[in-house]
Amino acid sequence: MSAPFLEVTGLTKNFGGLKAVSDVSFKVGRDEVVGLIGPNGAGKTTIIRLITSILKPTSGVVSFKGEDITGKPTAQIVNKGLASTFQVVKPFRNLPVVANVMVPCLCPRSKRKGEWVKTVELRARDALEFCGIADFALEPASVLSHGDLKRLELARAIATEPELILLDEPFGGLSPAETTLVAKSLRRLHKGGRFGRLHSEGPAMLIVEHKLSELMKIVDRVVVINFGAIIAEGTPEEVVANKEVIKAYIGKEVSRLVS
Amino acid sequence: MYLEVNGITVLYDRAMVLNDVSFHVDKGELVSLVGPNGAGKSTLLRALAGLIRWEKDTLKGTTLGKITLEGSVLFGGEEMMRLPSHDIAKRGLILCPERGRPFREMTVLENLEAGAYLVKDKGVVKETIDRVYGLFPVLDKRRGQVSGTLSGGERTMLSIARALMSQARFLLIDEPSVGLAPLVKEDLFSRINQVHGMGITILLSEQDIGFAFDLATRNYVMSRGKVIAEGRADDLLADELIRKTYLGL
Amino acid sequence: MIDYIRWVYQWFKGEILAIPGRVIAVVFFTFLLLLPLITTSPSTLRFLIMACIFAIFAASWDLLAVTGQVSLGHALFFGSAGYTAALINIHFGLPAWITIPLGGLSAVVVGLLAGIPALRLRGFYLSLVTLAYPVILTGIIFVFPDFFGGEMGLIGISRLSGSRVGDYYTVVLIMAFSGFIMWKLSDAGSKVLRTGVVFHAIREDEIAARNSGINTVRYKLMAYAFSGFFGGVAGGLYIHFIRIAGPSSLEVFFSVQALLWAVFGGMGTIYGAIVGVFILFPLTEYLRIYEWGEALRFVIVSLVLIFILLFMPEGISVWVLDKIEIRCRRCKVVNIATRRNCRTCRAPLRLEREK
Amino acid sequence: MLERILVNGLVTSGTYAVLAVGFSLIFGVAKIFNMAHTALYMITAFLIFVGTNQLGFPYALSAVVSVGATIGFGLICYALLFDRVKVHQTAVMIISLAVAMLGQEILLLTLSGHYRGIAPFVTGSIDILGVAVLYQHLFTVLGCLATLFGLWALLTKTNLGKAIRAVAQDSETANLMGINVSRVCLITMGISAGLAAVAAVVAAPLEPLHPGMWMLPLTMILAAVVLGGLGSIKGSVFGAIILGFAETIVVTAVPGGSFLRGAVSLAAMVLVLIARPEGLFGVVFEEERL
Repeated sequence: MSAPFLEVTGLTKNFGGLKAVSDVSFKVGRDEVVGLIGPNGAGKTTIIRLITSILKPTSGVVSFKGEDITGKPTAQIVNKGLASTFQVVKPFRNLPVVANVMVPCLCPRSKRKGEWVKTVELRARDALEFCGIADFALEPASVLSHGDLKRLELARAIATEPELILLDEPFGGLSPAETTLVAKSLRRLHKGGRFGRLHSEGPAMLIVEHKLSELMKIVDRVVVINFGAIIAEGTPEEVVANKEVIKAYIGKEVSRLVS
Repeated sequence: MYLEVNGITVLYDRAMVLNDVSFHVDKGELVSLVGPNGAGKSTLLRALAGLIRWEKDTLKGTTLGKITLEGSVLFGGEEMMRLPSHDIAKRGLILCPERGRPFREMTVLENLEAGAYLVKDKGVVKETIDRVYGLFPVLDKRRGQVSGTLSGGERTMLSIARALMSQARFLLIDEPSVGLAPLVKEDLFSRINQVHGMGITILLSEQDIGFAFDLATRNYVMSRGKVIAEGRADDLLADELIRKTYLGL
Repeated sequence: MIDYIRWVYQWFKGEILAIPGRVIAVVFFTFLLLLPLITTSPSTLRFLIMACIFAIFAASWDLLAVTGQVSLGHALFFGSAGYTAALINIHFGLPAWITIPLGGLSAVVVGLLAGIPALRLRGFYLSLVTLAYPVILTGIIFVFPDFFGGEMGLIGISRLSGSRVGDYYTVVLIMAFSGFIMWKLSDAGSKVLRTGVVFHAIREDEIAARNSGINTVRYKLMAYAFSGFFGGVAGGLYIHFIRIAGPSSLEVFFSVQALLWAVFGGMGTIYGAIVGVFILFPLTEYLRIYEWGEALRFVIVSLVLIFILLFMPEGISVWVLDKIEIRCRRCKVVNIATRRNCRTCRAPLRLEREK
Repeated sequence: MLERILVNGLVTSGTYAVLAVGFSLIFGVAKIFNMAHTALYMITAFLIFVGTNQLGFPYALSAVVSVGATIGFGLICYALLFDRVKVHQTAVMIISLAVAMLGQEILLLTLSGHYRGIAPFVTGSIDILGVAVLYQHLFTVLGCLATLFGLWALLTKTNLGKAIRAVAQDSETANLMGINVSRVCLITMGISAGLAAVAAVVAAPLEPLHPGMWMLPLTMILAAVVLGGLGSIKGSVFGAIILGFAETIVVTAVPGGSFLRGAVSLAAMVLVLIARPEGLFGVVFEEERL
């Protein structure tokens, strides 16, 4: 077996005295969809930010496609094919929605030589359509509802044509119907949807999510963390049955509910 | 009824964050507000403390976004929606924000003194500080430390202590247990219980239903900006609804 | 042939006449071009030439501001290019049409050098560091008075062109051309250039832009280079026009004026900067004609600034365009505010039940 | 030479420190970039000049009246102008700049652009460790020190001071403590204007008065504030001391230094900021850093 696709080894991050992430190691394979779950404040978002190097880790190594990417500039990492979304959406509020997606379409990885702005816009619209918000293409991003902004985040991530997407709460604040839709498009994307270079092979995914029921339907494997450290790892069935996980995730009392 | 909330609705631009929320809290109760991430718990508490209105006022006259705020909040028979947030605090309704939010460049003691801004009598301030230190001995040990360097649990305790300093009669505590280790959580909740025992009414927003249900006399379940269920812990636990909406399992 | 004329007419009607902002722009430039037919009084032409040069300067400031970098030392580009052009002109005797672009290029180099430290800084820290550059450059100029002419400046620079009217047309055309290019470079809705959308994205949220795979460092430096070039062109034109290159072009207040004009007109729009210059600069010059105006002009200008910005904090051009233009809610095409239905998609422009 | 550097350095940096602290205070609390801050300093200086030299009042009386008038002017500016467009930071910046220009022009119109001087408050000199120090210098340095000490006491010991610091650090949470944020902002503006005025009271006799005298100190205090880290009072003081001494050393020790004083101090600032982008005492929380 060649070098693993994404490998995180001994990732640690301290904020002042606070240990946000401590010695986390896991792997994601090229064809996998991995869930990263844990209670609020467990350090999930920090892990994603460390991988994409928006934050610099205190120690630890992140390697992607056999290459050490720890602490490399974020743009460079994205151009290697590792896109991510933000939990707290960060749209370009005063730009039209389609222009929001044109920005990643212009990044070196996804840019075509000598392409007209019009075709860039078409590709951006394609990504919007994939996420189901093409109707708002011309509106400024500030008028979108929270759920649509979440989908805009997703559209921006897939517009960079990634091989691995890190999704930070893609269903956060979505209604059940929207959640099902997004979950469906994520599955489609992974199976080799129809977007750009991803036509034949869909990207691998690492999904941070609270809505376990939806998440469990998509993922192959789940990593559970609490207090910045991994407490369990396995298939959805294994994890759901794990007493430790139940206790950490939903509190002590309710564990009797689930069992 | 001590606190009576009627039809609060909050919209950010077009996004509905709270949708016609109504509930009430009686004097001396400890009521919990549980629900998953993004259910609107924090927004509700911020609206009660007048922060949404403040945010709206600061953004007035700009293109930065429009906030709609409707509904009524009666606290001790007085309408709170029209009052600015500092006047709401004056009435004794105090919010402890999520993750404590201490004034991070000030020491613990200074934070407490800032909390006592409304109390003019020096003797009362001294007395309250002693009482608060009795309640949270950790803060006594850390009194000279800059609060930005406190741990998560200490920050939450500091924010509760700070609220007590202003002679709060009604505490709104927002997600005190976020990111805390089980032992710290356990400790924190016994403290909250003690605070409740001092005769202070508490409305607690919480994700960890285990703890919330243990503590509270009554519970409200929120989901997607609405209150969807109300009741005692056992009734709610027996209900299938909460498992579905809340746990998603 | 007739078809061709008809097509041009249709295009003109659809793309210019229908949009009030563009009508104003076209009328304004036609006026500038035809003005020498009405008057060739040297003083009028002089202050319009100055206004055009400052318009290029203010617009180049705005080009940098589009990326969210508020510079307080934009005179750096103006002055360094001015000195370079002057030195080349004096020592090598090259004519203005060579020295001005060379001055612009030197400003690009200076801009890139100035941009490198600026990449680590944001907000007011950045502004203050840029504030320091021209002051430091002034210091260097004073250290080598023999080479740079010291406080008196360099003299003996050749003229821009043979005549005042020639100068005027040169400057107006360069202003129109560079203003158009800068506008396109920074326009997020441009159909040809893609820098605008990236520049705007960087201003709105730099982290999100990086997370979209955009090398923000490159684009920021690019903004510095473009801004420096056009600021340098303005500086070159200026020294060839007034024929003296002195340290006054590096003064702090001169840098701040660029920001003042651009914010007054509407920040981040380019045309706003030009509007700002053409309102404020002629105002100060016009008041000079009167004896009371000479004394009171800065008082009046300050009061105008205060009152306009108090009621139109986003700038006068933004405010005016908001009043005379309306964007179709469906197809986002710009319409004149008096229309009821969109000119392309016929959708009603306003809600009927407006209170 | 050395003793002159020391004395002049202390005087300059003391004045800058008082000015920079006032600027830093209002920026930290109300997020107002007040370009008119040194114009307030200039206005006080001219009011004192009018009081002592033209109307013949004693220095102390005209100083007190001028300080009061300046504070009033600052409050009016805040309430009528800055507060209304607070959200648009660049608009506030330009408006305050226009206020400064307005002040300059009104002074030009009423008092003309000649250089003026105020007679020193105290004359004579004292021998300290073999160095003859003018009483006026001593007065300035001690006045600055006393002002800074007073401000420190106000900010750390009083209820109001704690409220000001609380608003500066987290205005939203300050609301929750019952602190009336808008009133605290107004009071802070008054304090800030008062600091500018006090700087003028202690330092005006040392400087030639001129309607353009606000520009150089403005540049220097902006540099000092940024050097120390925006919003940090302690940083502003240290920034002012560094830049004040840098300026004095250049002026006294380098031939033709008065042309270079701005350049050298600002170069120092640029170098520090390149090494430490958040300034000497600025706090950047890593979550917010790029």
